[in-house]
Order: sequence, then C-alpha cells, then structure tokens
Amino acid sequence: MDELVRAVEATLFAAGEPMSAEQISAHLGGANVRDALAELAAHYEGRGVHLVERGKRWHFQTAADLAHLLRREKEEVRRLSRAATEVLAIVAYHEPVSRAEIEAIRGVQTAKGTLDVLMEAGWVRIVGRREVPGRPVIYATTPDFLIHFGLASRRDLPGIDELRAAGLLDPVEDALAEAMETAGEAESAEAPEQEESAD
Amino acid sequence: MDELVRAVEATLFAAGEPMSAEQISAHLGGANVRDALAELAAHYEGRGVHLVERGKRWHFQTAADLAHLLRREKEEVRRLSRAATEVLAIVAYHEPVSRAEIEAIRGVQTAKGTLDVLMEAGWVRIVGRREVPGRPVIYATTPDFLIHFGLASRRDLPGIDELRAAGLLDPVEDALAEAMETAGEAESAEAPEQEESAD
Amino acid sequence: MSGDTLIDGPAITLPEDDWQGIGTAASEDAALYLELDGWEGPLDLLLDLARRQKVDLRRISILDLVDQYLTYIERAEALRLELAADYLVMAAWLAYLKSALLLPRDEQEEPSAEELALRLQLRLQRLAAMRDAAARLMGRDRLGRDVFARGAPEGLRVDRKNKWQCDWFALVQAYGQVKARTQPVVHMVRDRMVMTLDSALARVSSMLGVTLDWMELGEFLPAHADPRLRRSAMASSFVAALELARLGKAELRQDEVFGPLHLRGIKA
Repeated sequence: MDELVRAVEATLFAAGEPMSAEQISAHLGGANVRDALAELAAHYEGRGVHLVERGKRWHFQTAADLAHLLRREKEEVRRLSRAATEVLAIVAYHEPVSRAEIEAIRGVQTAKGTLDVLMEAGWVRIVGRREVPGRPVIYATTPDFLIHFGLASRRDLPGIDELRAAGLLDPVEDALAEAMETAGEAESAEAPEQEESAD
Repeated sequence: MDELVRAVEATLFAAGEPMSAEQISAHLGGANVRDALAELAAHYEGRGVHLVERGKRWHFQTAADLAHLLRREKEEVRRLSRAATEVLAIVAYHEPVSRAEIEAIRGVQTAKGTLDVLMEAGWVRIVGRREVPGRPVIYATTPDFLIHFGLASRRDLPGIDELRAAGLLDPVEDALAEAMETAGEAESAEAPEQEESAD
Repeated sequence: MSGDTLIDGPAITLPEDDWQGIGTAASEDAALYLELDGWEGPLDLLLDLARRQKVDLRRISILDLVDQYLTYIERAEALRLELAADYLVMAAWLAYLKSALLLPRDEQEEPSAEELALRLQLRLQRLAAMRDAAARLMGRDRLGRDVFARGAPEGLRVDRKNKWQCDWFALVQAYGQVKARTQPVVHMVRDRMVMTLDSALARVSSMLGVTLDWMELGEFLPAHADPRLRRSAMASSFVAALELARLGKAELRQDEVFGPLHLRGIKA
C-alpha cells in the first residue's frame, strides 16, 4: 500500500475536524495528496465508513445506510409502580377524570410524574378540560390500554362485587365490605351519568 | 462486502471508546461478530489505520509507524516522574500488589501522591484488600492501561515471560530460600554422607 | 533524575568515566554540592553503582559495591553535605556487612553474611528488572503519543426507552385496594326488636308469682312475637331464670341434657 495513502488515511482518521487537501498536504510536508484522497475515497466506497468531501474538506463518516446503527433505541421493561397502577385503575374506572378527582379518590396527592409515566406508556391521554373553574385537564384511557390489558371495552372491567368474589379485596370488616358493596353497586350503575352531570 | 462486517466497521469507527465483542454484538442485535472482527483486523493490517484488540476490547487507531507524522500537532502525553513509572511497572508486573510490596521492591517509601497520579491517569485502581493483618489495599492496572500502552493483555507486557522465568517477579524471600537451598545442595555434594544421613 | 544531580567533577572522582548518577556542575562558582535526591534512596544509588561494575547483576561483587558506596558517602561527608538519614543507615549496615564478609565463615553469625549479601543482590536485581520494564513500557507505542484514536468519532447513542409493564390483575387489585382504603367506614346496625334483660327479669318473676307449678322456659316468651324477638326473648329469659335462681326466688329443673328447662317460684 502506498505510504502517502496510508499517511493521509491516518491523518484524516486522527483529525479532530474535516481537513482540506491543502491542510493535509501541509501536514504531510507538502506532498500532493489529491490522488491519495481519490484512492482512499474509492477504497472506502461500499464499506461501513466512507471518506467524503464536504465543502472542499474531507472527513470519514459512517455510511449513510448504517446511520441507524449510531442511534439505537433500547427498550427497558419496567414494572408500573404501585401508585401508577392505582392511578391507572382510577382513570380506567372513572374516566374522564381530572387530577383533583384522582387525588380525591386515592386520598393522597398524585405526583405529576405518575400521570406522565402513564402517558409515556401510552395508556392514558389528555382528552380535554373540564368546564369548571380552573378548567382542569381531564384524562382517559387509550385504545392501547384496552389492547395491553386484553379488554374488549371498559365495560369488561370487573365491578367491586366481582372483585370481592374473586378474593381481590383485602379482608375487611363485614360492615365495611357490606357498605362498599352497596356503594360500589350504586357507583357502577350511576357512574356514566354522574360523570356527565359533573361537566 | 458483507453487511455484518460493514456494520461492525461503522460501529467501531463511530464508537467513542473501545468495545468488547459482546458490546458490539449487543449493539447489532445479537449478531456473532467474531469473524467480522477478524476479517476487519486482517483488512486493516498494513493500512494507515489498524483495528486492535486491547484487553478484550476493540478499537481503531493509527498505525504506530506513522507516529512521526501525527505527533507534531498532538499534545504530548503526560510525563510521568521516574518514581511513577517505576511504581506503574511494579503494579503491572506484580499485580495485585500492596503499597508495602511496592516499597519493598523500590527500597524507598512511595509517596501517596505517586499512586494517586497513576489512579488519576486511569491506569491503576484499587482492587481490594489483602487478607493479612492490617488488610492493606491492593492495586492493579486497568483496561485503560492496556489501551494506552498498546497491550492486548498483561501477557504482552514487555519481557514478562523472561522475568517470570528468571524468578524476578517472585518475592526476595522465596528467591533467597531457593538460592540457599541450591547452595546447600552444592555444599552437600561435597559432603554426601552428611546429606544422606539428614534425609 | 540523574541528570539533575550536580557535583563538582574533581571533588569526587569516581573510578569510571561513564558515571551516570552524577554530573558536572554547570556553574564555575565551585559551590560543591551533592544532590542525593537524584537517587530514590540508597538502594537506587547502590543499583547505580552496581551497574557500573558492568557485569550481570547476578555476578556483581558485593564487596566492591560496598566499598564504592562507603567511599561515596565518606566523600559526601568530607564535603560536609547533609546526608539523608537512610543513606547513613545503609552505610552503617554495609560497613557491618563488609566486616562480616571478611570474617572466616565459621565465625559468622546467623544470618550469615553471605545470606545478607545475597539478599541485597536479589533486591538489586528486582529493582533493576522493574526499572528496565518501566523503560520498555514507556517506550511502547502509546495511545495519544504514537498512535491515535479517531479524532472525531460520531459516537454511539443508545436511547433508553421504557416499556411499562402492568397486568389486568394488578390493575383491578389496585382499584379494589383504593376503594377499600378510601371508602368511608359506615357501620350500620339495623333496628332490631330485642327483649332486654331487665324486662325479661320483670316478666319472668311476675309470671312465677302467679303459679307454683313447674313451667317450661318457652312458656314465659311472648306468644305471637316475631321470630327474631323470640330468639332475643329466649336468651334474656334464660339469663333471667339463672339470675332468679341465684337470688333464691326460683328453682330450676332439667330432666335430660338439652332437654326442656323448667322453673317454678319459691315462696318467700
């Protein structure tokens, strides 16, 4: 391999920025580097790296068709936190629902980040604003939510009585469970109208 | 040209630092890149840029024989004091090694700062403690050390095989014991009856 | 560095010309000084002297080496130079070693002078080996000095994207737990007809006053009461019967286990 070609190759490889033929030449003691540049460009054609000339200055760059290799997305599977799961459940059962309403139901403040996570996951989206003072943003679930959880529609979400029958509720006092049952039934029956009337 | 070879070439050209075969593979969706690496290394042999393996990690670098062309505009690398170079050599050839062991070889106290300089350069690191009274910290070289000095592995350390064969990496005590034994044998050769009775 | 070590040439004349450790003072002011900092301690100086023997370190003459060291230190003292303590300690030790080496072998103490000399020799070999290794290491093609990585790598970016995981069960359970946690606790006791113990006592004792015959407990209950009231009345009347018996106002009879309970009043 020609020594000058090697020298040009190494110079351009190590250079911190693109170099003109004159700069390369000056760097290599005044040699004429045109032929060497042409030979290198031809050699790298079709390889994973190309020698390209941009505005009279030369540099190596990754082949355009491999650019996707430089930026890769890596998916990390992460379990939804307990708080986020609760918020998601509340949105699913009560949608559309504002953050203040979610907080009222959970009995604790809901960090903004929790809703962001659910939106990042693609399960919750903003569907508008409630026409009450402050015009709070209201949230609802997305079609992706139904797909992910294998639900044909939101009506497939089990009612409280079913939850208890399935043993999904923590053991509680009979009176409490009884009260909840009544409340739950009333709620599931009234829920749609209630939401609308709240507007 | 093989697409995988192109992809490996592009990845290593673009990478900011050396990559192991596993890292390259992970970046390229799990492909087996060993053959591609070998092919690339062979292709670049003799060119102005080489593909080299240092401590199981691969990177491109300019050919060593072109150093005179490239050096002039580059900053001179950090000059190490004589003490620091000696300490570095002792760590590299004896690792893992405690400060007391370094001092035993050099015959002088080693300033804490000397080891700090080597750790700051990224060539030496603490790898644990020796389980002897006082539990002294022990030092070893880093992957960056191999990269900087162009060593594929510690086995490439200049003259390490000869030093080991000559027993020069063994502690003085061991060598002394061995030498005394040899001397004893030589002596006993002169007085065979004594030696046999001692057996 | 040895190059920094300055000493006036004529003042200390060492046997060989290729002396590496000591240079000639650049200035003519005749200020003689010896910079022992040029060596990293006595062992370093000894190694320098040993190398001047121009033989393999395995074959150096320890006696010659000791002599050279002691000469060096004596001259330094003659020049009234301050010597670091460790150089003097080494000098004293070497003087001892020399005298021991000169003794007939039988008179030597343990450890023998030969062993001490050998130990010194081994140490010098090891230091020399590491010094050479360091020089060879530094002379390699070093990244950033002799070989160069790509000047402007594009860099590989891995954008991490979270894929959130949650299942139906967790979702539904979470909702159930929110409900269980936040539902106001309402304890409702239904209005129930009961017969209190007081009223049972009054009723039973007044009915006992009417007749002296044995009466079964059931006969004391309200005849057409609601079944739930009857259960309450039965319990209260039983406790009332026990209370009246305790007070000596009535006596109880039960003919068999779980059989009907009879009671009658006792005349005061």
